[in-house]
Amino acid sequence: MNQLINDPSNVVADALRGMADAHPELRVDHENRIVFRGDAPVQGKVGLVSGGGSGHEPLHAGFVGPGMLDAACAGEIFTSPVPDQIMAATKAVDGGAGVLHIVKNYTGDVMNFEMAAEIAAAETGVEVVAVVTDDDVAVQDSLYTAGRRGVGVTVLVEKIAGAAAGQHRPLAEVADIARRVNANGRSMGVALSSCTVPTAGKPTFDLPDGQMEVGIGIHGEPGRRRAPLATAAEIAEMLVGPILGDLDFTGGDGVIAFVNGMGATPLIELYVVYHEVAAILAKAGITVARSLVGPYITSLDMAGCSVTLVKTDDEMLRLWDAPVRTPALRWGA
Amino acid sequence: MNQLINDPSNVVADALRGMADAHPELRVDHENRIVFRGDAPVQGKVGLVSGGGSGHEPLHAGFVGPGMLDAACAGEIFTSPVPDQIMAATKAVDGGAGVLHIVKNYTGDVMNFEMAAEIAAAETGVEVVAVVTDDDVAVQDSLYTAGRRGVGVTVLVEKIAGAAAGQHRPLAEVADIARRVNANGRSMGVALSSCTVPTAGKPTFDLPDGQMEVGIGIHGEPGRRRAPLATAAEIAEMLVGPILGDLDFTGGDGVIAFVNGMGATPLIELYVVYHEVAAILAKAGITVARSLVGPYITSLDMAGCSVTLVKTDDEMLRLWDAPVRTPALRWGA
Amino acid sequence: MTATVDTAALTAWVREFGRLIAAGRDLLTELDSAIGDADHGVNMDRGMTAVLAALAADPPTTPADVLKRTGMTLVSKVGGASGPLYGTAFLRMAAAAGAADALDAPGYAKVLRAGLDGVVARGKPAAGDKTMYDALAPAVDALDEALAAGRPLGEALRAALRAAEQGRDATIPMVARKGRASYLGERSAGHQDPGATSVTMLVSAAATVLGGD
Amino acid sequence: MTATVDTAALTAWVREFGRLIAAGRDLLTELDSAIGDADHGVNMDRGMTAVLAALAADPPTTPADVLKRTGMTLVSKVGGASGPLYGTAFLRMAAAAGAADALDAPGYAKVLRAGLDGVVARGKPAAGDKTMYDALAPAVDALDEALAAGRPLGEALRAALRAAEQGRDATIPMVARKGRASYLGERSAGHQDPGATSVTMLVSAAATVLGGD
Ligand SMILES: Nc1ncnc2c1ncn2[C@@H]1O[C@H](COP(=O)(O)OP(=O)(O)O)[C@@H](O)[C@H]1O
Ligand SMILES: Nc1ncnc2c1ncn2[C@@H]1O[C@H](COP(=O)(O)OP(=O)(O)O)[C@@H](O)[C@H]1O
Ligand SMILES: [Mg+2]
Ligand SMILES: [Mg+2]
Ligand SMILES: [Mg+2]
Ligand SMILES: [Mg+2]
Repeated sequence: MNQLINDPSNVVADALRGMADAHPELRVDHENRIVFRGDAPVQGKVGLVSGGGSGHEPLHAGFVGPGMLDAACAGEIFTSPVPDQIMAATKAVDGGAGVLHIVKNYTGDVMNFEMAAEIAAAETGVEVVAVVTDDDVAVQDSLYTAGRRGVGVTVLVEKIAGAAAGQHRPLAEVADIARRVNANGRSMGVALSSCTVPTAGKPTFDLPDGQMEVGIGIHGEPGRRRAPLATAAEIAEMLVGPILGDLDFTGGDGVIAFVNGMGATPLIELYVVYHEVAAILAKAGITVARSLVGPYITSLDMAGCSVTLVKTDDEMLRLWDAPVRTPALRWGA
Repeated sequence: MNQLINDPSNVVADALRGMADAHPELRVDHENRIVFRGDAPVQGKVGLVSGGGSGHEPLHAGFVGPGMLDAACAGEIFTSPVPDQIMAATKAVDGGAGVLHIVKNYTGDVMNFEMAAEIAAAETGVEVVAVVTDDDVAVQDSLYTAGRRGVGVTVLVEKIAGAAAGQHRPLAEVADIARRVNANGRSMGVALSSCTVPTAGKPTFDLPDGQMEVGIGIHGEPGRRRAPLATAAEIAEMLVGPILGDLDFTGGDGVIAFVNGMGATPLIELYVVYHEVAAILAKAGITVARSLVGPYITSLDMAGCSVTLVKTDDEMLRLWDAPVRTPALRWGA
Repeated sequence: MTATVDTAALTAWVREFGRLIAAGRDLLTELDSAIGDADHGVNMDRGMTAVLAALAADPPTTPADVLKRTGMTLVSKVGGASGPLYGTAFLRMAAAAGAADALDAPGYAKVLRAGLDGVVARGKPAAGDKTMYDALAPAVDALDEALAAGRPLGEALRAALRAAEQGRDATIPMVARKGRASYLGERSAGHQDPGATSVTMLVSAAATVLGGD
Repeated sequence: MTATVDTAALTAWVREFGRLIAAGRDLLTELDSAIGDADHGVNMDRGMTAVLAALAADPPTTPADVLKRTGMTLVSKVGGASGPLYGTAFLRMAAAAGAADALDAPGYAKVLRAGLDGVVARGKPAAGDKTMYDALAPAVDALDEALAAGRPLGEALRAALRAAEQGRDATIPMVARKGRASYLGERSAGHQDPGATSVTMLVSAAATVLGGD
């Protein structure tokens, strides 16, 4: 697959340079590969740190700014960042109110954030609470496994927890809200093509025309099963069905419905899918309170989409609507 | 190529349904395939109508809303809308101050908007002025040809003219500003893959791995020449070089630098390109006043990017910074 | 003996054109893939399907009626470059047909030339620009010439068809100066123009349907 | 006669591991493509290249120093699952090596077991989860057993390698319960675990470098 890059092993560093060039309101620590909001640390505010492997852009660096993250640590492509980065970010965003780590549930991410928190606690005394997102219903949850992956809900957790932190709420409360969003969120995704990790140089898996992978994550991994390519309406059923089967989304203050592109799927197709999702929700008696359509948590140049639903309450909606000013999500500011 | 659609011939209608579902603040006329801002017509404001073939999303419907367009007419994929649609949109957004048509320079678009304006003038007396964008330096300009294509600058024309209209300036002035942005804008693009028109069902052209098309437009057409795939730095040179050779971008109040994705190129690659563009501009002594990075004017599922530069003045920058609230471009509101 | 082209004959012509477009849809789109945006067949077929449906639903009563409704439908259904071009052509033909109940051979030739003038007014093509003009203009000229030489309409239309085909084929080596193909510059050479191909079908339909002397 | 594993020998072990990782980089990434995210070879190679550079730039002076710096470098360069797992393993090995100038065979075996314990503490793998544990645990057990039976270190390490290889191969039919491969459910069966493959290289490096009785 043709890619717009220089050296395959420099993609992350090069992209961070581009982010620094394009967004002077951010501060980029190129050595540690951390993107900070320019005015971090904000005194008295809980600092929000997230991060993970690169290749999911705009997640996470595109969500740094007032109303959302204070710092994002960029790992290599699909490889979680290392404890040094996370520690450096944690120290730099601590404004005296503690730091929340938002971690997607992958073995690597969880362990690296864990080691960073251990060292941070020992070395600096910064209070750190970690919230792990695990919303992917394609993966069976069990005590004996790695559990569910953290996918689309991560974007909504970062937005909503970011708004709570922006109101200078205490760390425990911000963490609670983050956990509440995650607990009320479910996702599922489908791939219509593989992606190509630049250093690997060829697609992670072969997917012939007319086939798709159902139940994928965001690391180019094959899904739970391969199936013949279906229509947008059928795919919407395949994604929304298991989500609704896993949690009761009726009642409450409606849902945030999020149709996410995996990186190579154009917006016109995402809107086709959104319509089918909206139709299924309407039939199921589920009210859509807010929506989000676009590529926000991607898997390099994979074609496909994921659907995330979060069951909301009034407070979550107010925090969702609060002003945010980041490269990839911006309103009210 | 696998696509997330239902029936290939219903893609445009289905996507418009999705837009209506996701954006209740817009009003969609499904019969005429027009997306309106919900409160159109705005009395005393010049109405802005654009439109064109579909497949370039978010252009144009994603730019409908306060501070930008009043209506967007969606044609079939890569086929300009028809006069009926354009007339209907024109009548519906006229708030007594006349209507500006923003037309990309393609034979089909120009002729259909022209016919609509002829009929509108004869039938309704709405004052219509058309501004045609033609910023693509890959195409040699000449009196004897169709002239240059309208590409990336269209997004910036719609934003800046939209802000001027939002200040209730008269039609002639809004049209002047739109023309000034176009006259000061230049673009060039590259494709790393073809795209697939759903009704055609297969890629418009074959592009083997390791090859690219330089000087493409936004309709999946091959470029001016085929070349071996190059690095992001080399590609940035190939795109920015002809742009700088066509217009002097030094001085003034700096440029708006816009790196646009063609639809299937992920954001991480666009930032890699943006860094190279920024480096070339810095070396050439050109100040970047504002930047925009993302897929804003696309060509279905084509991989690749385009670069647009607009030489600005103080007024253009103030209009650029003015609040805008559309599905795809939003700030300050 | 002068052939008479009445409402039924013109309707049959338009229907045959629609049939040829439907049959040639993939070919036209294929040609448009090489030097355009892969939609000419789809565009024309969408338009002509709507035209045939409109004419079937409410049969036209005069030659001008056939032509006007064909033009209006094409304008409002096709879009792109071909919508206004074919639409304007048929609308101009309708105007040229006036109130007549039927056209004689010179009358039909005048109608066709009015269509060509419509294309010129709308698209400003010149000879050699690699557009539908390069097939339609020689066809209209050949028709006039053959009729002026006293040939019957059928024979004259077959001459027009040969001229259209030659004009269509002559677009292959041309470097486009109008339409999307012009963006390709030198790379447009070596490909047959889609619009020249579809307009040859229009002439071919006339030769088939109106050519039975 | 008890073999002595000193600073130089441990350094040689780590260097040989780095060589095997570099040579196996594409294989490891290939294995990770099938059931993971196509980066295990790239991750380990980035880490071990940094380790070898660090050890070369400033040669370590004690066994613990070799192991600690290897662990720290892996933690700060690898990321992903393998960074903390290998990093913790080496850091625990360093702690087990203590202040000794050299390790005898049982001492080396104790160090290796401490590494295994580190993997368990960090990743909580159980036997049959289809992870590096399934190759490393049998290797450490085999080493202990052979030494307890009075075999010399070289022979014992060769037994450990055979156990690691068997453990690695045994991951093929397993359905993963830990790491990314677990997301595939039943589809993870039929593929060899990348981490079990790289950890077998670690044991192989020991058999090669420390095995000359
Ligand atoms: N200015 C023009 N004058 C005459 N014919 C033109 C002109 N521009 C384009 N054409 C014709 O239109 C055809 C393309 O039609 P179509 O593909 O339906 O529209 P679009 O180019 O908008 O996709 C071309 O092959 C050419 O024959
Ligand atoms: N919980 C765990 N315990 C032990 N080993 C694990 C665990 N999770 C993953 N692994 C090992 O890590 C390997 C994958 O490493 P790597 O590809 O570098 O990291 P990532 O999965 O983050 O991309 C797996 O093949 C497996 O052997
Ligand atoms: Mg990884
Ligand atoms: Mg077209
Ligand atoms: Mg076309
Ligand atoms: Mg991996």
